[in-house]
Amino acid sequence: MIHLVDIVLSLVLLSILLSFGSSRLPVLIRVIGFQGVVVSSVPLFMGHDLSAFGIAFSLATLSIRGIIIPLSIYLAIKKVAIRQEVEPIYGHHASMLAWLGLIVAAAFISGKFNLPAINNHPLLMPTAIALLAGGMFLLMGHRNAIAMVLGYIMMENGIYLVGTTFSTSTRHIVEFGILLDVLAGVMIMAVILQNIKQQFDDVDTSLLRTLKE
Amino acid sequence: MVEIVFLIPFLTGIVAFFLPRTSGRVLLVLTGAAHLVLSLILWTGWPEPVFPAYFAVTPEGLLSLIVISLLFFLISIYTTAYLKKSDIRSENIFTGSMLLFLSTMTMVTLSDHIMVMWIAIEATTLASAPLIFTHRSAASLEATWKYVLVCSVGIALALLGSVLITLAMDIGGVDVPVSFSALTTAARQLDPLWLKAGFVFILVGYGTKMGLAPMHTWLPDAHGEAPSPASALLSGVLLNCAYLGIFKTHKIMVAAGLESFSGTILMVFGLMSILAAATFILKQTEYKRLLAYSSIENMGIIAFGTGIGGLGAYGAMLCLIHHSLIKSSLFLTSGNILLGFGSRLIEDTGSLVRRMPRTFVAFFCGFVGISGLPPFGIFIGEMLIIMGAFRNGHYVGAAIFILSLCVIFAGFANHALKISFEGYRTTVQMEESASMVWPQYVLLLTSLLLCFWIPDIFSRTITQAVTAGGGVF
Amino acid sequence: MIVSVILWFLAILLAPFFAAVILKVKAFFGGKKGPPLLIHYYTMIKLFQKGSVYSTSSTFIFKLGPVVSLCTAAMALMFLPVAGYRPLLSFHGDVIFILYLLGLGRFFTIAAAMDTASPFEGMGAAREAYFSIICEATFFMILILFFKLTGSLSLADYLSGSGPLGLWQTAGSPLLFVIIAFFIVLLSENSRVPVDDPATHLELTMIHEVMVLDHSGPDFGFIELGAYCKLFFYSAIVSRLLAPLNPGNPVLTGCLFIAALLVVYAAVGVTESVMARYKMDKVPKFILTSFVLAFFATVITLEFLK
Amino acid sequence: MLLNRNFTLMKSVGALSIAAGCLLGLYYAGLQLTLPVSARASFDYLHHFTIAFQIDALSAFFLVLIFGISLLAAIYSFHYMHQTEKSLATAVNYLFFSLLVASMAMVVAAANVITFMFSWEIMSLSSFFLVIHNYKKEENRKAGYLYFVFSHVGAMFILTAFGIMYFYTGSFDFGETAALTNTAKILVFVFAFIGFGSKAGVFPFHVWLPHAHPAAPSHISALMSGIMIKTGIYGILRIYALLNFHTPVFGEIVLITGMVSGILGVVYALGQHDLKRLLAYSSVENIGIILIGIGIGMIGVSSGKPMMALFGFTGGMLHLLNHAIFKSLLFMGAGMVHHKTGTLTIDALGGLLKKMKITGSTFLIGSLAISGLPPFNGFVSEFLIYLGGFEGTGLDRMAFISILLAIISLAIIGGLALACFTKVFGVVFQGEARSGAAENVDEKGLTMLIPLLALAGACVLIGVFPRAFVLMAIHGVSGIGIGFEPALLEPFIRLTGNITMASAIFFAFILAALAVRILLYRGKTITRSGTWGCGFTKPTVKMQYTGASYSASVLAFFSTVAPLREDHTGVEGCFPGHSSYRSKVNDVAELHMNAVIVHPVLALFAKLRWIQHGDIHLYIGYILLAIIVLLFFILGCIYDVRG
Repeated sequence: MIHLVDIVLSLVLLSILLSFGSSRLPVLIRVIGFQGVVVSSVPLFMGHDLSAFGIAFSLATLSIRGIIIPLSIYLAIKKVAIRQEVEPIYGHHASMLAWLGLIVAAAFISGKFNLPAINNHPLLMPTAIALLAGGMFLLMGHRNAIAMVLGYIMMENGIYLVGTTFSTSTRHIVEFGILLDVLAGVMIMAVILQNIKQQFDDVDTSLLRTLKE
Repeated sequence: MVEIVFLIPFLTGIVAFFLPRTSGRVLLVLTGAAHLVLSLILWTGWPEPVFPAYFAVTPEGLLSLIVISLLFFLISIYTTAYLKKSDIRSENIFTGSMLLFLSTMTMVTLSDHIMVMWIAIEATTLASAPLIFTHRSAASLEATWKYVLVCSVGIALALLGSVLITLAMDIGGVDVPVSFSALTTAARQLDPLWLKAGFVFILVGYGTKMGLAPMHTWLPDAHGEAPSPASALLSGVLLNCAYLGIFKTHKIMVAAGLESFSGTILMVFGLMSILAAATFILKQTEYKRLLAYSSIENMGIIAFGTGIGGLGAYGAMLCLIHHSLIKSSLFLTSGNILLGFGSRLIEDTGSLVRRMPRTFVAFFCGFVGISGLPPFGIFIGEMLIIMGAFRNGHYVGAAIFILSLCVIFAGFANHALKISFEGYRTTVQMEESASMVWPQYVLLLTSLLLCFWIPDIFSRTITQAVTAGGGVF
Repeated sequence: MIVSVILWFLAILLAPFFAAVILKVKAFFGGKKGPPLLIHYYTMIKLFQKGSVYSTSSTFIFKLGPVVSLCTAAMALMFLPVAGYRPLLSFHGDVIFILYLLGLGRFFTIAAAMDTASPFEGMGAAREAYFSIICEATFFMILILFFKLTGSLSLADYLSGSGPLGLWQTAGSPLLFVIIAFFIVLLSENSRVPVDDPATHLELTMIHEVMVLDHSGPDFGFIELGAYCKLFFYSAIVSRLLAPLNPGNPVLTGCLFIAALLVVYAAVGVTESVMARYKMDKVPKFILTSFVLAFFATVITLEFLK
Repeated sequence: MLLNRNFTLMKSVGALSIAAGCLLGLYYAGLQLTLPVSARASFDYLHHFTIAFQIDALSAFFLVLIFGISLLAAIYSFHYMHQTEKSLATAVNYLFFSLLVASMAMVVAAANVITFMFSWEIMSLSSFFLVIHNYKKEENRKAGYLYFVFSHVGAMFILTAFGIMYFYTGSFDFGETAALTNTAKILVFVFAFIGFGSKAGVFPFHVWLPHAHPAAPSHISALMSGIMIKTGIYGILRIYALLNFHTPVFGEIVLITGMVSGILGVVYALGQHDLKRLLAYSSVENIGIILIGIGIGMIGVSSGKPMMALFGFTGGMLHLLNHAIFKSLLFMGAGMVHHKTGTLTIDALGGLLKKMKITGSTFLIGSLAISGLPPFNGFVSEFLIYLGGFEGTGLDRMAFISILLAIISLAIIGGLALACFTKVFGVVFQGEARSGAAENVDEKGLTMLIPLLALAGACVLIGVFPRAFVLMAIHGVSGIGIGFEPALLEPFIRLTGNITMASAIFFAFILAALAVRILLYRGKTITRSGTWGCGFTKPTVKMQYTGASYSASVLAFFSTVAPLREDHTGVEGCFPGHSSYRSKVNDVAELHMNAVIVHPVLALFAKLRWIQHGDIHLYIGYILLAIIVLLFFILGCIYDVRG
């Protein structure tokens, strides 16, 4: 099983790379959706508790993360037909290098902690950290509001990974609550995106700098 | 049946979305009243919640709860009058999200499970976002965008922090429910390193929500753009909720004997917030932003006091309560001013004393109270904090604290005097309806009363909360 | 007691006479014969016989002024040990009392001057007020010195009996500075040349004289008498310091005292004859020199007491 | 208190209630003053703290002061607050008036930190409202703001001092300070001195004072200048008594600041053109004198000279009382002038004495007293201070020099005060009216005249029969806790006796001289004519000597500390047209406060404003930054633990 988990995790890492590399919004969204699916399937492969209850929850999570959230964003874009290109503030190559640096740093940091969980899933901690940092990277690296939302989702994925894999004691219902929150958050963001589009007919956040001292 | 306290507003909120204007307003006030009654009942006999794993009645929670429901009741009354005057499209959304906001905040005060707490706080963000966006202007849109995104990111970090704390449990090898109360009792066995990490993430996360510098950046925009009742709720109680999260975590740290660690961090952030507030208060041009920054300042004061512990913690608790009362009254008053002068800029206002005498009284009393002068409660709170700081030998901290307070006072007084007395081009009186003034009066009077006399049960609750948070007498 | 009362009356009576000495000396320097020594008595009698003219803008202050200034001067004389005999009154700190009493007199003179709404009198008043500030500083400087020497704060202890002698023995040569300082104070307080020229005809340059321009008749007489008493007071102090020793029998003492007094008055006369009055802006510097002298004397004495 | 329907009724109720309260307070305070033991009362507060009051001799002395002056001020206010159209404002004014009196009483009676700070802030707050009573004037608003900020900052300093004390004692009560180290004691004293000094108007913390006092209504100015600033002195004395630590440092600090504020205060006063501003500055001067007295006392205590200490403290205390009396007298007189003429510009007034006999003569008495001339009360206290100083000349180098300077500066202050008040009296009340405003005035308003007469009477009374009051002051001093045996009282008895005798003789003289004068004038022709114009044929009132020119020469002497800014269009041509002259004395403290404190702070914070940059990426960056820094902090902790 362990190998399986590691393969899955490496898929996640790959998705991060893709997200950095992709220059078109729909692609980016798909990548995030894929990432969501993979991440939420991790617990299944780890096989914490394979009770029907747990599996049901995992599946629900998977559907929300993998389908509903990306879909909502996608619809938001569709409603407001906008430029499909997204340019990172710092071009592609820089992003690639950033990704490599990210992986290395993540591995290094996670090597510092001595955790029981890590011993049987060497890739897990680095992946989580990479997801977090990657999300941050997307958030700060893009002027495009949608890309920033996607970055937020990526962060959430990372945290979810950390949470679900480590703590046995958190209840599913709680996770589900969290998930609902995230969902609602993304929904609201989508609404705001539409409004931004109507206001400025663009989603470039550099337009949103009027409120300052 | 503790949960009912937040279930009722939840349901009514859902209902309110589909109601016409008038009945929506009525529902708002009714819910506020019902909520107040319920929380008072909750106060007298502490009943057991249905899901003890997730919810519990804690002293600090009760404190915030009572403040919240009182404030909400008064604000709802003000709101009805405010809505009559102001031009707000889609009013049902406004009232609905007000109620949802209330329910989520109540949930925060009652939640005991770490994750549930997180859920509730994130929910407050989501529920309050429509409130900020009420005016549908570009500026309000931007404010909402920043608010949602910055807070979500911050709170995501808080989630990570909560996860890390559970991790600390795993490593510490304790198997108790992941609730603050249980953790506080078992704090000693938790793994200190991960606990610290968890605290840090939670502090930054909820600190973002609470408005501690440098994560405070969303706050002035949101408070400035939201309609006044909403801003009153935001800075009056929302910040308290965020603080509650930090405070409970701090309790764990104290129980784990790490209060020097968490205390230092809290003090540093507190001072940073006060300094940041001073920076922007001095030359502020909009009075609502001014009030927002003053909220940041007060949150800084509270964090500082909590970090000090001892007397300071007690002072912080007092400041927390009184700040809610006074600041919300100030925001409501600012609503009157906005309606009267039709501008957010300070230089467009003036000679409030002649044009709206009753509003002036509320405004100036609020100013006096917020800048830490008697006979309002923040005075005693700040004094205790300073004394506590000296008592525990934080000379430098106290020095910075005092100096920046002086600067802030100078700046705030300057603006307040401008608004109240500066050039009266026209001395026509503006009409101010009673229901838009006496909520503020009630709030201020409450603060005044609490400065002199605190009911026994109340003070006992405060003391319990404080002693749990490392306060000693 | 009786003696001191008599002496006090004598002092008041003789004050005008001594003032006339100054005129004599000046006349001598001018190569003239000069007025008789009793000139002031004649003028005063004349004044007392006259009536008065009051300015329409004046009030009761104007009438009160002369009375107060006379009374303060006469009162000051009560504390003065004439010819080294115990004065009528004397208590710890009476010097300060006297100084402030004279201050009271000054206040009323100025008030009376301001009362007339005359620009020149106001000008004079301003100068009077200004210069006296520095004089007081000097006086107190000297007081500090004397207190260090005698440990007392009353004129009687300084000047009566063997007081001055004691001062000379303890302080020695620095006392000369003190005497000069005192002399300068005397000149400025009594508005003599080079601070002020009572004999000039141009109101612009006057200080004391211009302030009493509008007084006439008995009021003016009072003022004159007060001025003489004040002059006598200061010069008596100086003379006691000049001739410290007091031989046993009263006659000798009296003669010595009178001789010393004459010397002082003559000195004033000489100064007036050989000097012209300073420009108004130089006057403060002149008076400051007295302060400096006193300070100097104090410092030296204390150094060499240690 | 806020019944403003019927104006007169409201006024009378307000004035009467305050007056009644004051009378009651006065009675008890007097009782307290005679009682040897100190009363104490305390209440439970917020379940953890107590509000405690304690009245010892010191407090009682101040209480007598407070209630006495407030009583008169209340009476005075009845006719002074005459604007019927502003009845609401007047009602508010009365409200805060009573609040101010109450809080001042609480301040001097407070027995622990919380109580003290509470009453202190209430006092500042209510007096602030009184200052901006007439908020329509630009400068009044500025004054109010300045005062507000100053008092708050001062309070913060005081709080700091208490905080340092609390660090050692761990108790809010006044009293046990034995735990403090010497350096801590000095630190506490310095902070407290700055705090209280800013309230008392000590140079250079006096900046607010000349702005705020003229802004308030006159009876309030009397109250503030007469007693409110004395609470600062009270605080200094109280702290000194608490610390009970006799180092010469305290004495030197107090003495030197006293000298500086004394001289500069009166110099600036001489330069003012506004009557009430002038009086305000002269308050700074008198505070200086009081501090000189106290400083001499402190040095006396520290150098083991009980006589000197007693003289110094008693002189200070007595001067405190005297200043309260004659300063409120002068302010009320100024209020009368303003009430009738509508202006306070000195050079626009003149010749008021003819029309306002009572006001004029009481003002004259006040000026005589404030110039420290016998036989009025000002002299007695300065006399005592002098004696204390002379007692101190026996000390060694450092102390001796400072004492010497103190005596000299006292002398100079006396002279300058005389110049200053001859100017005021001469220009305002004498001569001819310089403007239409002062032409036709009367003096009505009985309740405004009663306090004037009462205060003037007090001036003479204390001046002639000082014994009882000196003993009272000594009793107050005994509250400071410096031990002295009753044998030391004997010289006071003697002195006061002497003063009484001397002044009696003096009055006898005056009467005699007057009698002689009447004798001489019997049956003589007394004619009235215009003033001798020295050759000018048509003297006009414009030709009178103005206050500005009166003080010009003295100011020139002090030009280094009192820079004089003057601008005038000179006289040109043979037939000059209009020519104007305007001069203003700048306050060095004010100038430097702006240059050294205010501008740098503003600049610094202006630099930091980019933080709120408006770019959301930056905001998220802040969050990330915070996290990273804190994580490093944790790692740092770990390494600390390890290494």
